[in-house]
Amino acid sequence: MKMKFSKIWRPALALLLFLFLWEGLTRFLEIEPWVLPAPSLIMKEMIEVFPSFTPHIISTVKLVLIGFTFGILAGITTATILHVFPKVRETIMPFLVISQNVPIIVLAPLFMIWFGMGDFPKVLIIAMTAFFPIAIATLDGFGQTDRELMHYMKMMGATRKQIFFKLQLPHAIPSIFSGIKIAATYSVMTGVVAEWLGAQQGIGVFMTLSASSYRTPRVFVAIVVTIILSLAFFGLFLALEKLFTRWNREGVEK
Amino acid sequence: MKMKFSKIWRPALALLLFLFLWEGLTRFLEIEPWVLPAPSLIMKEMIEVFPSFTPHIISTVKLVLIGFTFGILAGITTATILHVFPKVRETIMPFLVISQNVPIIVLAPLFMIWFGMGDFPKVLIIAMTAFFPIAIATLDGFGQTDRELMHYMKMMGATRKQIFFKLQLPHAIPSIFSGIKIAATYSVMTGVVAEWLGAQQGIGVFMTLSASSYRTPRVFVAIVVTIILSLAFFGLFLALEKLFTRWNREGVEK
Amino acid sequence: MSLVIEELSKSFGDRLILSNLSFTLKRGEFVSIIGPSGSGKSTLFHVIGGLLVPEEGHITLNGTKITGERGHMSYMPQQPSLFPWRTVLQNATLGSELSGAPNEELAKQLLQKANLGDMLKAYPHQLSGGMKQRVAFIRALLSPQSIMCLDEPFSALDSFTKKDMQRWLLETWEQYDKSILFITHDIEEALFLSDKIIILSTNPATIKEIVEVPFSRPRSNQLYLSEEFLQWKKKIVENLL
Amino acid sequence: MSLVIEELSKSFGDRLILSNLSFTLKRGEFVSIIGPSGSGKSTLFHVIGGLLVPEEGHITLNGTKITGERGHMSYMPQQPSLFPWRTVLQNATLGSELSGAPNEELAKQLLQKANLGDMLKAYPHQLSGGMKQRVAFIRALLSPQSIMCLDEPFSALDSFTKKDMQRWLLETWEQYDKSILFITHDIEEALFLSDKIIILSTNPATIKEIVEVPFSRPRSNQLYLSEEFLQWKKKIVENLL
Amino acid sequence: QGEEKSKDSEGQSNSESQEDLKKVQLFLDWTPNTNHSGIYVAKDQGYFEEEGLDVDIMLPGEVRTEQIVATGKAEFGISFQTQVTQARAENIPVVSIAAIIQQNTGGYYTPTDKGIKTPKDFEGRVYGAYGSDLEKSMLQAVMKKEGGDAEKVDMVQVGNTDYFIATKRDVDFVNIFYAWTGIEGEVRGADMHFIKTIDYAPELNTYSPVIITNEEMIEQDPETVQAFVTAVLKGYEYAIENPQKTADILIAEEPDLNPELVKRSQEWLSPLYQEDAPVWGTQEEKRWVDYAKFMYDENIIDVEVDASAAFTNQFIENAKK
Ligand SMILES: Nc1ncnc2c1ncn2[C@@H]1O[C@H](COP(=O)(O)OP(=O)(O)OP(=O)(O)O)[C@@H](O)[C@H]1O
Ligand SMILES: Nc1ncnc2c1ncn2[C@@H]1O[C@H](COP(=O)(O)OP(=O)(O)OP(=O)(O)O)[C@@H](O)[C@H]1O
Ligand SMILES: [Mg+2]
Ligand SMILES: [Mg+2]
Repeated sequence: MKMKFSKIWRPALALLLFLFLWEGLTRFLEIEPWVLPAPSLIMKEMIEVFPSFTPHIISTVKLVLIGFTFGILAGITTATILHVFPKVRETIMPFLVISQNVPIIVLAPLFMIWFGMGDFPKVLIIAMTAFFPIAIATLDGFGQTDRELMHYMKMMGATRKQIFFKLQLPHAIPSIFSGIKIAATYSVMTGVVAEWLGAQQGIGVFMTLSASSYRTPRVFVAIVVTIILSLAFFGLFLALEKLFTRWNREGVEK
Repeated sequence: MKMKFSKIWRPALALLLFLFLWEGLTRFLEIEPWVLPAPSLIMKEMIEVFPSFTPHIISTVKLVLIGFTFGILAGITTATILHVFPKVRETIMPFLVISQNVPIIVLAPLFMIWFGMGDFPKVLIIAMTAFFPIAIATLDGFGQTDRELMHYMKMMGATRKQIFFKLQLPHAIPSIFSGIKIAATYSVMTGVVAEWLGAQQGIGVFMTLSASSYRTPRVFVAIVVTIILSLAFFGLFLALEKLFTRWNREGVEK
Repeated sequence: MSLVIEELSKSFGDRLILSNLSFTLKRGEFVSIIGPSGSGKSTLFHVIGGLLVPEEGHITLNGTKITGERGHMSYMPQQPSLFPWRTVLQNATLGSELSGAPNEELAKQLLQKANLGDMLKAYPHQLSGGMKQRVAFIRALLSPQSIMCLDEPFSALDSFTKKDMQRWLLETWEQYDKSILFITHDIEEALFLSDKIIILSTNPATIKEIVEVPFSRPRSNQLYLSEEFLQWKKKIVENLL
Repeated sequence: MSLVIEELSKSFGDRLILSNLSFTLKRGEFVSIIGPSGSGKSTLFHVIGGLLVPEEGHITLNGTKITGERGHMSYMPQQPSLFPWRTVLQNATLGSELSGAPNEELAKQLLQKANLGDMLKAYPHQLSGGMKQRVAFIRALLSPQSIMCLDEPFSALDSFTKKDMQRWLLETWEQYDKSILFITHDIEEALFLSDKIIILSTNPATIKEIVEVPFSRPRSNQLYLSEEFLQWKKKIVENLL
Repeated sequence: QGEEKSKDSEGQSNSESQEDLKKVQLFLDWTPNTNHSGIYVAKDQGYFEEEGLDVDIMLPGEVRTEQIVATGKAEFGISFQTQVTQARAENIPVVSIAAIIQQNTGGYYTPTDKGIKTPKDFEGRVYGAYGSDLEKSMLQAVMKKEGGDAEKVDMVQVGNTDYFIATKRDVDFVNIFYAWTGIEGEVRGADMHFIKTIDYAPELNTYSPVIITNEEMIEQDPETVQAFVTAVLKGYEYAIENPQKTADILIAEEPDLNPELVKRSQEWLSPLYQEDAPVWGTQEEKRWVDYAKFMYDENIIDVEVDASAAFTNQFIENAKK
């Protein structure tokens, strides 16, 4: 516990300082709240709207959780397939890159035309954006397996499956987490953006509504919540990473 | 050269097949061009608009090149600083995650107020989105340095600088490229999106104009060009990666 | 159960490493391979194990060609090659795991015997060089294949631990009726353990001589001091030059 | 130039590894350390080299305390620890590079001598085990520090290559006036090379005995066959038990 | 086809859905605002239900409402005469079935201290465009009256940003609808100057916004269209009569909107819904023809659009019967 605290106080202090500066600046320069609201104002607004905001948050979180889960699964699965079948990799790789380059905003109408108005197209978009960094990082992780360990496995007649599950997968874990952390950072924001493409509820809806009625403090409430969720998400996977690579830290460090 | 060809024909064939199917489907189902234009139509449109489109492309490419270069530099530099000063890492890390979670669309007006309408805010946005995957992947790469090699360096009294430049940096190269490849994939699209927030020229401008006059084939021309640029970008860094990790493939593979 | 190597050749790029090697490992035989550093001993193992495909020649196991096939032997590589995310115990059982029948109890016993009883849950980076080698050795012992290829298994061990391991290897060999190919730099070790010693030349590696070791089994430590032993040792040293 | 180790103790977690070790390495002295596998020899090097900080005791170099300080010795680790992205030549010069004075010409010469002349541009994964060890050895030789800590430098070499390297080490040692700490499992090697042999016990490692080797220098290969040599060897073996 | 639609929208239906009600979707053009009041009233007052409809109101986000409606993914949408004309020029079969506001309340908006008084002053200034081919032609049309030249205006795309913020710095003027953004300026007490488009270019007096559906709906399912228009017509008539209550309804339906803005905007807009038209929603063919011609002449569209097919008054007329 004590260690935990020692890890927390530094960013907490920095955050406080940052908020303090921000508050001071907005007051000192008399910046209008609709240009940049002061943190205190955002806080006040947050408390005020919280009850009506909660269902929006829950809706977005649900969307993101589902989408991200699929994204992780799809990312790792794709990387696995591409790794196991190099010919498929050569064939598919350009399509993967392509899939990441059709701007969501452009895809949106097509998605809606193809998949209708439900949660599906949104989940798909979240999964699609999450999937790519995970797939690339995982693929790179698979490619960097220790040569000597690989030789051992091959000499012992390990099947491809064994090589994969006993060597390449565990070896790629840090890389996989690297990809997941990158993707996790974006996932909440992607969820919010995805909601712009036709939703009835969610942080994104709340944000557009607030923006179009020029309630800047509320827009910032939405941003703050997005950020908090993202941090929580990032933290979750950081913790999972620590758990999965514990062997690396066991024993006395030199 | 022959090897090169053997690598290319597979995705090329797949692409052809894909285009063929697409063409066939649009014709067979009589899909209206404003829902999904046939490749042949896109091609025709492309040839037609090319002269007037070229300056837009050049403008975007310039933007992306500059922004991405800064993104790489910032990413690696940040990762280096965070790696060398673990306390700074703890303090700053949440801010990095935060920085990736303020939706561009929300930042845009603020950026415009702060930095005006020139290229700077766009370059900044491209750099900002590119920087994060690179920083995270690089940081993870630095963290995975081989233990034995590290012991050797320390025993020999290597300075932190030497350890960094002779061991950690080269060791992290595959991870750095992993991050760069992820970022490269997004960079062109980010550039296009960034142009929506204030530009006079660029693929993004062309795309919105076409979309707002329901010229779907032109929108697709813009998408296709975005994709080609992204692929070129991705390919560039793939080639650079191969170059930088050549040692890994020298000699006879087992 | 006999392994026949016929006219094996292998190059890396332009460099011919193994040139026209032929020999036989009979069932239950213990054959050592000695030769200069860099001559191609480990490469020979890689070819036999199917990791590398020879340009010429065949490998036959019990009359079946297995050139380029993998998994027919249990293998201890020259570098311990332990998996860093597995504990000592998990590493020891890996070889048998691959064949589907890990025996954790037996692994624990063997590790205990090798003075690694305290370290069952330790990770490789917490071990000394010799300890790693012993884990890799036990991993090979526990693999069920009846032919064992050991690449300098005891090079990092002090003389007493080494003696223990040797004794133990002989026990296992006799008890489970295994055939052993054994790379070593230690001529005395080769003489003490094997039925046959294959002496390789270098650049490229050819078979200089195959020495049949005449000592009867079981062999006692007294053997080391006998005149005959020293004579044989001298003979081999001369052969190596 | 004398290195004094005083009452050194070091544990990993609850396990006491080194207990109260004291000895001296005088200027120009060649001291070997032998002891069972896993006793703590490499750990001792890590403490002397400053990688680990001892719980008790000091290390003094020429009267200055250097406990926990790094960079005072040239070091050859037990695993070759070559950098995979550096060629053989680049690996060999790494140690001297760190001190700012890489001498590529000298490196090439030494590599040539070690039969690695063809491999200057090869990468570590293209080397045999013994070749890697030789590169690591040359890397240590080329490092400019006047004290060398060598952790089983010749364990992966055949007897002839090993002899070459030993001869060569002695030459360098004499020529450049270095002091050497040398871990080995080979008692004959220790006797042949050193002025003093430190025998360690295990669990935890204490100094069992420090044997002064009486043979005059230069020593010839004949020494191995002398009665006196065998006598000393026996004595040490008994001591180790 | 309508049956399929109702399946798609399951799970996001409103609580009041009943078995015998026909589910339809309405796509807005933007976030809910006072332009949409009549629809929210119709929903709140049960006019839709009376007509046997259950209407889902969808926010469009970045999706083009016209395309969604044209493909039948949504039955109805809010659009603009300009958009409908342009869409039809690209063979997108949408039809305007009612005009929400008779006039174009749009215009150019600039901070007073920028010193822009009339369209002539646009020259040498920076225009923050929302991103459409039309904008240059519109500028030209507005500036022409005083002999200005739109070529001398710097166009920068600013997209969907907060116009007040945009005009704080490099952008000198933007295009807005007064009913919402203009009122917001009043609420804020921002010192802004508004140049109404139709004061300078009457040919730009388009119906904005309008309610659209697609040709297939009109052909296959005119009953539903009729039911929808009938309900909406009642809604807007209520809104014209009761601005206060209407504002309250909209605020209750979309609590995230700024109530003060809604109230004042409703106050301002209510008289404009119908103006001098015989019935709310009526559209004149001449205005469609003129505008299509304007666009064609300006090379914004490549084909001459049959203006009479772009709109219909039949449902408004039937509703009054
Ligand atoms: N990082 C570590 N964490 C925990 N225990 C360690 C660590 N490093 C070494 N040890 C333990 O310290 C003891 C001594 O190890 P050391 O490597 O010094 O042995 P050694 O004498 O060099 O043996 P060998 O001859 O086999 O190389 C061993 O029991 C080992 O398990
Ligand atoms: N992957 C490779 N690519 C190119 N050359 C290689 C490769 N692997 C080994 N060699 C070369 O093959 C030769 C034989 O190597 P090998 O490892 O078989 O030697 P060895 O007899 O086991 O030596 P040692 O006793 O030192 O382990 C060496 O010259 C080495 O440089
Ligand atoms: Mg070898
Ligand atoms: Mg050791």
